[in-house]
Amino acid sequence: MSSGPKARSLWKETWRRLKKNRLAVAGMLFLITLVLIAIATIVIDLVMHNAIYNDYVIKQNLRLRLKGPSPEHIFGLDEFGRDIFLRMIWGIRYSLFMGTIAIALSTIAGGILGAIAGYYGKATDNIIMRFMDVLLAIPSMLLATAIVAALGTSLTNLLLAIAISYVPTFARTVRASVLTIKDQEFIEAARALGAGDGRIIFKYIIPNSLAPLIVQATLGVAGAILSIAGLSFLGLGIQPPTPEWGSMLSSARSYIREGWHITVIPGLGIMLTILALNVMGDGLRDALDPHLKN
Amino acid sequence: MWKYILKRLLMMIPVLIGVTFIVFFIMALTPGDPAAIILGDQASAEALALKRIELGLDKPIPIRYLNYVNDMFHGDLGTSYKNQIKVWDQVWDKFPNTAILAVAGILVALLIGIPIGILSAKKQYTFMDNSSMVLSLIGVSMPNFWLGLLLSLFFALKLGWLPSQGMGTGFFPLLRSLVLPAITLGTGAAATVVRMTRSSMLEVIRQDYISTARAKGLSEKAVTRHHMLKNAMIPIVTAVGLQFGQLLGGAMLTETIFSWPGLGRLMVDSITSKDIPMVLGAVIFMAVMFSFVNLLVDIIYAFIDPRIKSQYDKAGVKRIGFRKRSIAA
Amino acid sequence: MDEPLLTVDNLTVNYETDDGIVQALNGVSISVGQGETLGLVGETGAGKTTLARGIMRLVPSPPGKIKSGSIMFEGRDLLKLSEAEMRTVRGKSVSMIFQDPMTSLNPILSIGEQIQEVIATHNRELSKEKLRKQANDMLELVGISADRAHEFPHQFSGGMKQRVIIAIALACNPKLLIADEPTTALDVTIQAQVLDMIRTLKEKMNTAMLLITHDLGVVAQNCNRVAVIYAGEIVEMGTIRQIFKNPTHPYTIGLLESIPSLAKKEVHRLNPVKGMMPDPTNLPVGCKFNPRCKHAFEPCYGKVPPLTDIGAGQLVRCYLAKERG
Amino acid sequence: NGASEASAASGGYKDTITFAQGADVTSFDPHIGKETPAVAVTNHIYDTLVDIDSVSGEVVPQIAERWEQISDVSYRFFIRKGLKFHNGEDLTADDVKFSLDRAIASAAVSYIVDFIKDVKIEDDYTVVVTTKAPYAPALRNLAVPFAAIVPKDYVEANPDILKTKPVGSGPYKFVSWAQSDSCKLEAFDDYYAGAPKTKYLVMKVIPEAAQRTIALETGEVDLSYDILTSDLKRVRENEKLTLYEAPSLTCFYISMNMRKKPFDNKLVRQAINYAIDRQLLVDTVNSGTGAPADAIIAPAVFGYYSPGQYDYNPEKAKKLLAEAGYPNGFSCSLWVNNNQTRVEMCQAIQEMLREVGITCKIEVMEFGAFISRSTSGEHDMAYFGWVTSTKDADYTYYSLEHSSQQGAAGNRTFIADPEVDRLIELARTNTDTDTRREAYKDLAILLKDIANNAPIIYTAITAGSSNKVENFALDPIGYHKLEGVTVHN
Amino acid sequence: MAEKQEILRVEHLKKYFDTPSGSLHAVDDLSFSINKGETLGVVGESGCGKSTLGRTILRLHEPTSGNIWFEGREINSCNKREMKNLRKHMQIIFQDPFASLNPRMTVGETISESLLIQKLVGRKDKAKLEKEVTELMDMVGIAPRLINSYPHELDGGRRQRVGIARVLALRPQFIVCDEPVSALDVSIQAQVLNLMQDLQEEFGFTYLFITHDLSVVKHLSNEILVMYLGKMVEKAPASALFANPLHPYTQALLSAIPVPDPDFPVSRILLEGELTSPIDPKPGCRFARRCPKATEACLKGDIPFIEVEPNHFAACIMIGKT
Ligand SMILES: Nc1ncnc2c1ncn2[C@@H]1O[C@H](COP(=O)(O)OP(=O)(O)OP(=O)(O)O)[C@@H](O)[C@H]1O
Ligand SMILES: Nc1ncnc2c1ncn2[C@@H]1O[C@H](COP(=O)(O)OP(=O)(O)OP(=O)(O)O)[C@@H](O)[C@H]1O
Ligand SMILES: [Mg+2]
Ligand SMILES: [Mg+2]
Repeated sequence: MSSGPKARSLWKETWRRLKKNRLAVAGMLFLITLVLIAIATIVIDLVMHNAIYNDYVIKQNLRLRLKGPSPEHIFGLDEFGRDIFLRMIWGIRYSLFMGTIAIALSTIAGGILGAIAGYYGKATDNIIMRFMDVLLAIPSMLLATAIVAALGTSLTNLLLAIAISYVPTFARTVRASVLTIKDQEFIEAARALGAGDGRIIFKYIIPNSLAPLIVQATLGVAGAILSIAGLSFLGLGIQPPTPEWGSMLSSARSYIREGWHITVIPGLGIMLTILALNVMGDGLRDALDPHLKN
Repeated sequence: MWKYILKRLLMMIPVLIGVTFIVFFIMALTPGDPAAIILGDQASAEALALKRIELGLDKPIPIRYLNYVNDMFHGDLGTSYKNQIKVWDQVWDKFPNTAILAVAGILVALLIGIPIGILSAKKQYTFMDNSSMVLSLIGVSMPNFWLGLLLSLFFALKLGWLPSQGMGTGFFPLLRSLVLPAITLGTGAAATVVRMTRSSMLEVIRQDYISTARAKGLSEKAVTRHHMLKNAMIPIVTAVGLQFGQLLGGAMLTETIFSWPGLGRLMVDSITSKDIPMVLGAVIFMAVMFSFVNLLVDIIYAFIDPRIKSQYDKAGVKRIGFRKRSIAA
Repeated sequence: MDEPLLTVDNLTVNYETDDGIVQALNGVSISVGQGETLGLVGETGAGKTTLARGIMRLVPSPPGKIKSGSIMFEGRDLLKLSEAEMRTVRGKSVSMIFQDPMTSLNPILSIGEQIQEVIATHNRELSKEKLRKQANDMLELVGISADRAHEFPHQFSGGMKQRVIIAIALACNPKLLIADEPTTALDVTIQAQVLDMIRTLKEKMNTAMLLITHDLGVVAQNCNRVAVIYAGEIVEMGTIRQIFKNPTHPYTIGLLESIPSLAKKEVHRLNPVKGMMPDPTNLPVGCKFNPRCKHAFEPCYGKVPPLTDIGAGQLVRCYLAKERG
Repeated sequence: NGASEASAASGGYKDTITFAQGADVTSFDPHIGKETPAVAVTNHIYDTLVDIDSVSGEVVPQIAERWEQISDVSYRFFIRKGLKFHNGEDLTADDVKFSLDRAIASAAVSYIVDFIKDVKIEDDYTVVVTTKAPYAPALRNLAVPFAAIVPKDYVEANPDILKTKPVGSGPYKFVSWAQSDSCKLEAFDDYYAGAPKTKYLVMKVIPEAAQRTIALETGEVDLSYDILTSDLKRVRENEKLTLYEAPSLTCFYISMNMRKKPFDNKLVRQAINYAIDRQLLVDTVNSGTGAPADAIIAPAVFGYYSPGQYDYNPEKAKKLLAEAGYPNGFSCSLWVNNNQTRVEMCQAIQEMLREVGITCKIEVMEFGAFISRSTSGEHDMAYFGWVTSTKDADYTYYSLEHSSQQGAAGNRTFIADPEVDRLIELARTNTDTDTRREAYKDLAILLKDIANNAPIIYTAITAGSSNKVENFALDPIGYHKLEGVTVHN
Repeated sequence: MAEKQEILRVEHLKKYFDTPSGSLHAVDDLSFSINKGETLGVVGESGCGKSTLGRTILRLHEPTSGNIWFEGREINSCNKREMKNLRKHMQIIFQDPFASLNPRMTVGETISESLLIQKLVGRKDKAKLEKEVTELMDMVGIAPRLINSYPHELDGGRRQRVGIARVLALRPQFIVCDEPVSALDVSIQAQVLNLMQDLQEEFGFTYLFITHDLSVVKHLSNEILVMYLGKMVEKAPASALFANPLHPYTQALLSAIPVPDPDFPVSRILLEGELTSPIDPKPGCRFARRCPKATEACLKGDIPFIEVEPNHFAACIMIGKT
């Protein structure tokens, strides 16, 4: 154990470990690139009043439909003659951000429920966790499908459905880590100092249960993107002409034999994103792990 | 042990009631009129009204729910709106098919996942480790339905090795028709199994009893097989239990792609046609299946881990529901 | 004394970690005679476990690496054996007990199986029946009823688990037993029971022992000779009386003055060594103890002082040893 | 399963025809299961009083050997003697009356037979059907499969039995059903027109359209209905396969809700009609199958008259919009149910409308919700498909354009135009063919001008088969008869 | 020693835990008191209820029954706010210096937590806070450069010093020390023990010093309380206890301690068996099953805790009989 004076915060230390994992770094760089591109497209849309979106991303050219890649259209054209490259670029925000937002929602909701259940225990725990058991007994994809089918297909409903279906997973993760943390001596020390429940939860328990939660959330985003794609397959995803990758892939599937580009591009897009999220999640798990045990 | 199992089985009842509650209300709040679905778009307003009364749709939703639960306890899951056949009969008919598919999917996941996971753990941080992780992750990263289509294009159409759809009758035809859907369904779970196997092997490798085993003079093979694997199995079993839920969800897509006559497809059909009794029936069956698998997981635990067995023996139900560890994706 | 059973010579072990190279052992030389008990004491991180694992060739690798040295056991250099040959040594000629009885037993195998396993590994010809009998005998020997052979580790208390571990270690009548802090995790009354039992058994079987501990009390009452290890080096070695009655290395002295003892008369204040163990990735030049030593003078910062015999075989690694001893 | 028994067949023909379709039979009860996938199977199990020849489109005898029109409102049917149901019972007048009464009472299908006032039995083999009013398409309606004749005693013993254990008098009898997977029929040896040539008929459900083509290509099925438009070329060019194509009786159209602004304005409705490039849709989204539509009934239907297509003219559309007071266009929604091809069609239309300044949002919904919400008039525009199952214009015009049919029954533009009503009623109650044709011609011209619906496309009906399949003929109605079909080994 | 003033009194304190297999008598009917500025050592084997006792006194566990007076105040009846105030005066130092520090807080943050929670320094007053923290660090002997270090960057001894500084910040009168040095190496252990002694002298702390190592308490404590399975078995001034242990368990305990002197006469009383489960214990002496001197009588009825010699109490009916 080093006892040097170098004051490294745990996060810095985690980052240092993560950096060593080339796979995770590659995944992270990929995701950062995606995010930057997505932000750029959002800015472009704001500045140009959706000009590109209207004139290229959703603009059809039926006569050129399904045309293969060419210098003007490097990824070719889709079944409506739209440029797949531009649609992919413009679609990042939906695929990546929707998954992220949905998971953020369920992380918050699940995190709070799990923390309360774990911290207060007894009846509170029982009520919350039995409810979670019920939700968990319904496979999440199924639950999401039922919710979207019930509420109708819209962006918000989709987000909500995915978020709800992931709540129990997060509630469990947080509860489990709260349970292990809450009996540790440093919590007792804080209580002995006279710290109240709020302070203990927010300053002691949450920061310490963050690590597994972050890992879980990273993997959750990957799961959410897949769920959204799955819902698209069932016709319950994001509605046209929005260039969301899952719906692009799903609507292109009838043309799977017309040209490789039409499914492979959105398919690869989803695959790489999820791969990146997964390797990053795994990397984070490895990087965060040692501290809690040391 | 038996007492424990019994208690767990009893615990399933409230969970199932909760499940019906949630699904019933979600479905009941769906816009769209079941009567119109049954009678089609050409029925007269009177006919629709009569049908609604016949279905009990004129009553307030809570009353309908109570009636439903009441019937459920009498073993009656109602009648499909769409084809007026007993839900129980239809679900019971499809249930084994989904069970077969799901079990096959899990087997695929285990067959791919465990060896790769072990290899990966024993060669931690090597090229081997990284590449096998990436390989297994590719499986989970592909949208299920896309993978299914690609598989059937390649193995059924191009190579003609396997049927592209349907469920064969007879042992070998069944096996042949099972291969592609099971792979489609299982690869997703495989990545999780790889991950769990790797991390739990790494955990076990660090343990003192592994050192003790080596100090006894056991060969590396014996150490791995006798001491590491069985201990590492515990979290893997958990992962598999939880994956089963994911798998049942994935079955909706896989079964549609491969025309597999299972609960998943029944679900999809019923959800889109707002066939509430069918949806409820299918969901209940899936939830029961899932709960049973989790119970099975807990029982398997007891066989692997004597500590847990004595816990069950002693305390009856202490931990109910599902496992502590949970995995996404 | 004739040829010692075990002679470790100049053993150097490094761990190559993210934070740098941990110099865990820096040329350690010790020897254990037939039937003798050598105590090895030192603070956390001094390299005690590494030495024990090194002898068994069980240093986890990566990150560990045996850099140099030799380990002569019954005339053979263990470091030169093949892995398969080494396996015939482990558990049979040399066996090892780990520190924590709670985690040293496989939780999912019955204790009977775990004892049988070691016997079976080294006596492949034995029938099942014989195996069981031998294992049960072993169990009885450590004071656990053979009826409980089918039970699992969690059904036993810490002291009993440690006894099971001892049974495993002694099952094949080893020549040398390496015990790495075998009682640290136990309560004093239990510790007394366990140590007592080890002593009786080892005397009965004429087994030599390397007893690793940080408790000088345990050493004083169980060993013939003592080696004090500090930062991967032996700083002092001698018979039990030499070390306790005539401690010479400043670190040994400090160690002895740190412990509150029932034997001592009312002492109001303890007199510990100042400071702490140096960072193992960045050891001081010269005598490793120099930052904490009140007698340190110029040469101490130059070359590592040699182990010098200050008489009657008491070895001390200190430039001032002669004058002080 | 079916395919494996093939080798047992004699004379170089397989004993089983396996065909694939996208959805399962909803109910084997002909008075309930009226969706095309259901009828495609039950059609072989049940017969109707009369039939419509799939080639000539004429009404031909089936259970009724012959018939006579006694008055404006009554028909006498002479039932073939010696007809048997699959369970061995004789088919008599009793069964006919029972079946028609049952159909009338069935909420699902009554609309097709509720023109009937009563059915009287004259003797064992003669019935008289009296209509409420003179009703020209009466015979055609009786030929629709949902007017099937079922065995009275069998059904009376258990009213639900037909749902799962159907018994009829058709060429094939029911063997087994694996729900949402497949169903199997066996040739009925006592069929009046002679037993079908192939012993077994197996229907396989393959929901994913692309997979249906694959199954056809791999030989897993002999025949596949509704080939995905993007696969048509592939099937056509595959030398082992045959593609069948025929104009269907289906028209797809956009209904504009005349109760809502701005669709209450005729100019807007016409503008929308001008804005749509129908030919392009046919050529691209539909891969060149089908034809641009100029009316809401297909050319094969009795009473069809072409009023001339709205040509594609975005400039004109813009001008009309400006004239109507929407120079900058407007926003609205376009509803469609969750069917891939329909959604694609709407997406293309959405884009065409965008070009003339109309921003329309596509809302995809599940069929039940789609129907019930559009029935209550919540939609702006909605994309529908309609099959004129009777091949008679009345079936469509009455339901879609008559003011009495607003909402519930199919009039989802909420048109209430006295002249339209008059023409529909005239043609409906008059049995003179020429008068009827004339009325429908006027109606077509009038409706084109009102432009409450924008007809988009007449789809083609398609099927693919392996080259070994012989004697298969498409029926424009969408469900095909397979009793004459054989499959080479 | 100056006039003795009682600071803490415990009467008939019981703490039972509900467990799946029954009621666990962790602390069973303990009564004692501690004088200001003195140290009461509590020794006993693992699981005998030492920590539970310490925690129950601080109301980190709610007692099952019994009373605790702190400076004449009955603390069981205190409400939340009063309790928070009291915590300024009663503190605890834990055994595991790693587990007892929040791994996500730096040394500085951990120490300032005490000051902030008890509002001894305002949240805004950054300068004062920093000054106080550095002073405290200095007092317990942690170099100021470590102020931004995280626990995992410190070694055990320093971690424990942080734990002490956190408590010292409040200048409490009474501190429960729950095996504060048992996780440390001998030389570090001695350093920390010296520190604790110095602080006691400087600030007049009262310690309840929990340990399983008799030699540690010997030179620290004024009085020693020996526990066995939740019960008090012996209590005496330190010197009296070592000179003349009365209870057979104490005698065995003393004899089992390995003395770092090869010439020390070893006269070991080896006990059979081990501590049994404290769940629903049977009446009578809980040590009887391991006791070399036990008779039938030991298993009947309650064993009184009697004053055998002045200030020397023991719970054994066999005293003087053999
Ligand atoms: N697997 C490892 N990886 C990296 N460094 C290690 C490893 N094992 C031990 N070390 C380091 O090697 C040095 C010696 O460790 P070792 O375990 O031999 O000490 P020890 O004397 O047994 O200590 P303890 O009394 O705590 O058991 C320490 O600095 C330790 O941090
Ligand atoms: N929160 C709790 N719930 C249930 N039982 C508990 C709890 N805390 C402690 N116990 C039990 O109470 C008994 C006394 O425990 P305690 O921790 O006080 O012992 P101890 O003397 O401090 O032991 P050690 O020396 O191991 O720290 C033990 O049997 C323990 O298992
Ligand atoms: Mg060690
Ligand atoms: Mg304790």
